[in-house]
Amino acid sequence: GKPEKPPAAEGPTDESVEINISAAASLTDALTEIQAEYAKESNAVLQFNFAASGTLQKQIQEGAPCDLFISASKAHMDALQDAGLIVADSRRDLLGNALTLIAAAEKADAVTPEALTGGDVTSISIGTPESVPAGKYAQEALENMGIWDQIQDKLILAKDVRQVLEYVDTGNVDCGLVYKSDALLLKTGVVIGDLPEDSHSPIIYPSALIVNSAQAEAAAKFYEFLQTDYAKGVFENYGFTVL
Amino acid sequence: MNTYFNIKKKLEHFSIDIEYEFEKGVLVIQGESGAGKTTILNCISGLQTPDEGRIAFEDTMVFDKEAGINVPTRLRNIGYVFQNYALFPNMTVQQNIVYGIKNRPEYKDKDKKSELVMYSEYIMETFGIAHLKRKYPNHISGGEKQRVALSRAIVTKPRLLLLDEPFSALDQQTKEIVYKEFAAFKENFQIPTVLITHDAMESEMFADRRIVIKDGKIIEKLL
Amino acid sequence: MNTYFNIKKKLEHFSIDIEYEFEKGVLVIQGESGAGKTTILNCISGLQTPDEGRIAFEDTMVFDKEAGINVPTRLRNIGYVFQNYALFPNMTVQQNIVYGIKNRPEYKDKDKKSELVMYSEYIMETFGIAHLKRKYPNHISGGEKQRVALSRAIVTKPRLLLLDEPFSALDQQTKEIVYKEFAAFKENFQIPTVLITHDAMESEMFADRRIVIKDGKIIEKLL
Amino acid sequence: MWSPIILSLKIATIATVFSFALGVFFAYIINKKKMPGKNIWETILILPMILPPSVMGYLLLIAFGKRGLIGGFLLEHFGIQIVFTWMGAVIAACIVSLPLMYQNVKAALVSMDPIYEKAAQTLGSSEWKIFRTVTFPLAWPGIISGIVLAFARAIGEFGATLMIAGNIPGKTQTIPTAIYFAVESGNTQLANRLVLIMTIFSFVLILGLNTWLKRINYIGKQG
Amino acid sequence: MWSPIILSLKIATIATVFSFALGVFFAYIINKKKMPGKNIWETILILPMILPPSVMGYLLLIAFGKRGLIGGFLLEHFGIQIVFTWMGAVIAACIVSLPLMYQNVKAALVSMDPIYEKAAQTLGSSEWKIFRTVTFPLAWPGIISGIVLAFARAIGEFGATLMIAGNIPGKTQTIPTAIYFAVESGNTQLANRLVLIMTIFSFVLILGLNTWLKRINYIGKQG
Ligand SMILES: Nc1ncnc2c1ncn2[C@@H]1O[C@H](COP(=O)(O)OP(=O)(O)OP(=O)(O)O)[C@@H](O)[C@H]1O
Ligand SMILES: Nc1ncnc2c1ncn2[C@@H]1O[C@H](COP(=O)(O)OP(=O)(O)OP(=O)(O)O)[C@@H](O)[C@H]1O
Ligand code: MOO
Ligand SMILES: [Mg+2]
Ligand SMILES: [Mg+2]
Repeated sequence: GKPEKPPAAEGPTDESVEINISAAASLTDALTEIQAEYAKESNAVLQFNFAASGTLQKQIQEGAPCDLFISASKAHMDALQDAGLIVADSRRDLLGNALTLIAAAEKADAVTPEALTGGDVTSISIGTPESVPAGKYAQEALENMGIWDQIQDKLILAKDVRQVLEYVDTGNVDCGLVYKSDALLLKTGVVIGDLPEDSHSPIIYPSALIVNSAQAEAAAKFYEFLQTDYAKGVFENYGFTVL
Repeated sequence: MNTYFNIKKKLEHFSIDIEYEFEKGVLVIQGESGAGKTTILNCISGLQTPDEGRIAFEDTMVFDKEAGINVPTRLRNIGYVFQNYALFPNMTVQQNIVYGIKNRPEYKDKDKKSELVMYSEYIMETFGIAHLKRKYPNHISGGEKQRVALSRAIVTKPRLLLLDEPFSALDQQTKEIVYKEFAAFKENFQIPTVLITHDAMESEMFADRRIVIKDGKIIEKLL
Repeated sequence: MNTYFNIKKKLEHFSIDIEYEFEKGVLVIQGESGAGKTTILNCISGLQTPDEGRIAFEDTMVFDKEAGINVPTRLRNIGYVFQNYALFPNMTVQQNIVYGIKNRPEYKDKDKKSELVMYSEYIMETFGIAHLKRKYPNHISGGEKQRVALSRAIVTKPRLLLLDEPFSALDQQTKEIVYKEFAAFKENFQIPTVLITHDAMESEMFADRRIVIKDGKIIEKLL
Repeated sequence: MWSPIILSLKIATIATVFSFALGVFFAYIINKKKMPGKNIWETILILPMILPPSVMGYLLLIAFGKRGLIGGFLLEHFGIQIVFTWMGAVIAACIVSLPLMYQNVKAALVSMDPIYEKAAQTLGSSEWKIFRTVTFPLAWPGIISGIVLAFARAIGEFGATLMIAGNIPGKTQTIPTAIYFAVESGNTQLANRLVLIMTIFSFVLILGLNTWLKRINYIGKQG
Repeated sequence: MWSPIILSLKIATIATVFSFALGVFFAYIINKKKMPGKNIWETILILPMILPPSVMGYLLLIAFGKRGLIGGFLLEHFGIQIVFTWMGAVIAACIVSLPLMYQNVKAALVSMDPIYEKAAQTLGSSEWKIFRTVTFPLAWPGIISGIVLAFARAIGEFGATLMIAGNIPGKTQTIPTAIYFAVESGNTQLANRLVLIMTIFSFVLILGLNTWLKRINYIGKQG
């Protein structure tokens, strides 16, 4: 990493300060719930900016105001670290997630991890591996299961996890692989079950403070709050695992 | 074989209320500017609808308010020279003139059609606009436009001709030529014609009947 | 204080090549349809550009090909009645007529301006179009349009008047009225005028000079 | 790299053809035939522009999906699957570009002088012939403008296309989808190349249509 | 729920005002003043429609970011930050809706009869006055059409906005972003409500502009 500046001179914390937090879109609901609780403890105003991790990374690189970044993938955080934009020793693996097999309602009985190569399953949707973290993990898992090549013709690559859910919910694909936290949002589709943890490299949501932060101290305080038991409980309710 | 019209229509400053019948030949309508002459032609052609009344061509009813008859303009088989010509800006002079020929069912016949096309050539020649054939209306002079408009209206030999000041933009010399041709046309085809003109000489020359209107009413019937 | 024009311009079927000078009063241009009359007015007004030549109003040059002078139309201070009127469709009759008043720097003066506005009222009254004040051009008759166009051109009392068949759509009765008013205008303001007309009587009545053109050349100079 | 380009061209071209036909059709019947509920129809037509592409895509997925009303019908009776095929992309592109065609043609129709259509009626043309020979050619500049925008929107369409057609390389991957994933996966060079190609396309498109537009030069050369 | 609605309205309105001014300006100078390199200018103007919104957003981020040419300048000299503010959203919405304004106004200008502008020149109007009083009002149907489309595009804009303005609830979260994330987090009810509100907005917009358009009824009532 590059040399880091000392934390900026603090504003008075009892005054209302604004903390800018860029967070992966999949954390929207969990963080909004935590925000409400945090308002009782602190005067700091939390300004969340939710988007895909790749978008957030580009925004931070171009100097968009941000104090704390929670990414849905290791790669995007690594990129910022290489650019010297995060406070290296603040980086943590905040959350984990699992990869879940889901199926369209009419295929609920036919779909199992073993049946993916069979004739009953004609289409499988995953995120585009090059750009969607969940898709990358799905590819890994399918490769480790030794069926990646066999199912090529059945693959429908989606722009994001949300799209996989919609394909499954509308029955346009038979099944899909998504994060466990996302699978909770299914409407008509059904959850078949988590893939084994060792079928893919660990799914990690890294987080870190940003250098040149205008509100370093307040941001650090909120960052600590995210690691309290209360916050962990909220994250677990939304399907995340807490590391 | 009578042409008859009985037109009542409320305008902003006065009402049209007019009834007339004529068997054949040219009916000249005279009247002050704004008297309602163009409005009468529009009603006869079906482009405007009278509030009340009846209109008949050759004894077939094309409009009868009470009987609910209103034959659409395109089936009335008329030739209309508009006061401002209304030449199609997207067609050449020639295309404008032959435009109507294909539309008449009675000219479906190929021989009949080519006869009309030849007639259109002849008309362009005598009217002195043959050299403008391939020009667009926005690229010709005022008097040239007027002659194209007249050619377009007569070339299909319609059942009724409506001419709104069709010679007004022509110089004396050109007028003579067009007059002569129009007189021959009138003689040959005997198409009942309503002619609006402010020119005493034209009226003299062509009128078989003549009416003067003012504020939408006939104030004088001459001839 | 002479008006002078020397215009050379190639057209499709012939060339304009004309030179004329007159001191004041009305110059009538006659000529067959398509002879180039409108084109000459367009060149004098600056709407079309001659290939060669010079044009001067009251001895100030407004166009000189060789000297590279080409005063834009808006600064030539003319009044132009177009053959097809060209009334602004988005303005009422009254708005059309007063449109030019505010543009002349010499009428910036408030008194001068309200004098012209009063004059416009007077003109609308005498021309018999006062009751149409608030109507839009597409809602009035042909002859009414022509009177609006004439009013619009003369109301600013320009340095030069260009009139392209300004009375052609009027009936005899209305013509008399407009003639009379125009004669008074000519008398009062002494504005040099180029008038295109096909009417022998008009020519008789207004012409101080008269030329006949054919294929763009002067073939006769009368008076 | 070539497959998404060819696919994009094919999809955008077909979609533009359809939205052209539909846009002209709707603009004509809603504005010329005075359909009741005009504002409601226009709202429905404009919605695909206002709704986020992802929402549009979702609605299309519901309608054209296996369980959808249209998709289910097509699959059952004709064995045609729309989702995840290039036809899905055509439908998405057509629907999002339709508002552009519609509004442009509408503006052209509304500002057109109806006198030409009236003249065509007097010449006996059927409504369809009038549309083909008069209305359509006179609306041409507006239609061209609509085509430019519709094609641009169709070739740039991304969100809804991706949803209904998926991102299947060689089968449904269009240029914007390819750009999106190239950018997302950090393949800047490919992304830049594709953006450049899009730029060249639009230049050629605009050049072509402007040239075409210029050939229709019958308007605007009036003296 | 209200904050994204108010914000969206504010952003779309301001963006439409700007793209209106810029669209009319560019359409005028490119098409009326015969700017050289017309096709290149038009390609540049149309690009924001063709490029995927995420690419547009990225380009804007680079230009207006802290390190960007424009963004850096504004921040340094005026202390204005564009990224992550509603101003960023306005810029994004304005740029993506500009092509729509431009093309619509262009079509209106190209199909306009230049005789009215010529008439205004003869009456001494400056170019700016002609633009205000003649060109602009006559182009009005095309301009309205452009406004409808530009506003629709601005209020529906999502991809580029998200990139440059972010998705900060209460600060930069617009309706489309709110819909996207409501859908994303499975809050179908909120999403449906927001879609309904968008639909109502567009209905009101179209109703209002159609009424306005209808009041400009000077065109098309010709006899
Ligand atoms: N489209 C229209 N809408 C409303 N009023 C109209 C319209 N056209 C004409 N008028 C009015 O109706 C009256 C009759 O007009 P019309 O055009 O029939 O007169 P005209 O006898 O043909 O006159 P001119 O000899 O001047 O052409 C006039 O008062 C005119 O102002
Ligand atoms: N815009 C134009 N483009 C090309 N040629 C034109 C244009 N306007 C007129 N012409 C041609 O130029 C010649 C002169 O036209 P001009 O309009 O000057 O005639 P004019 O003397 O005014 O005739 P009229 O009495 O019929 O109005 C004609 O041959 C005409 O066809
Ligand atoms: O929106 Mo994310 O960055 O895929 O969780
Ligand atoms: Mg009349
Ligand atoms: Mg002329």
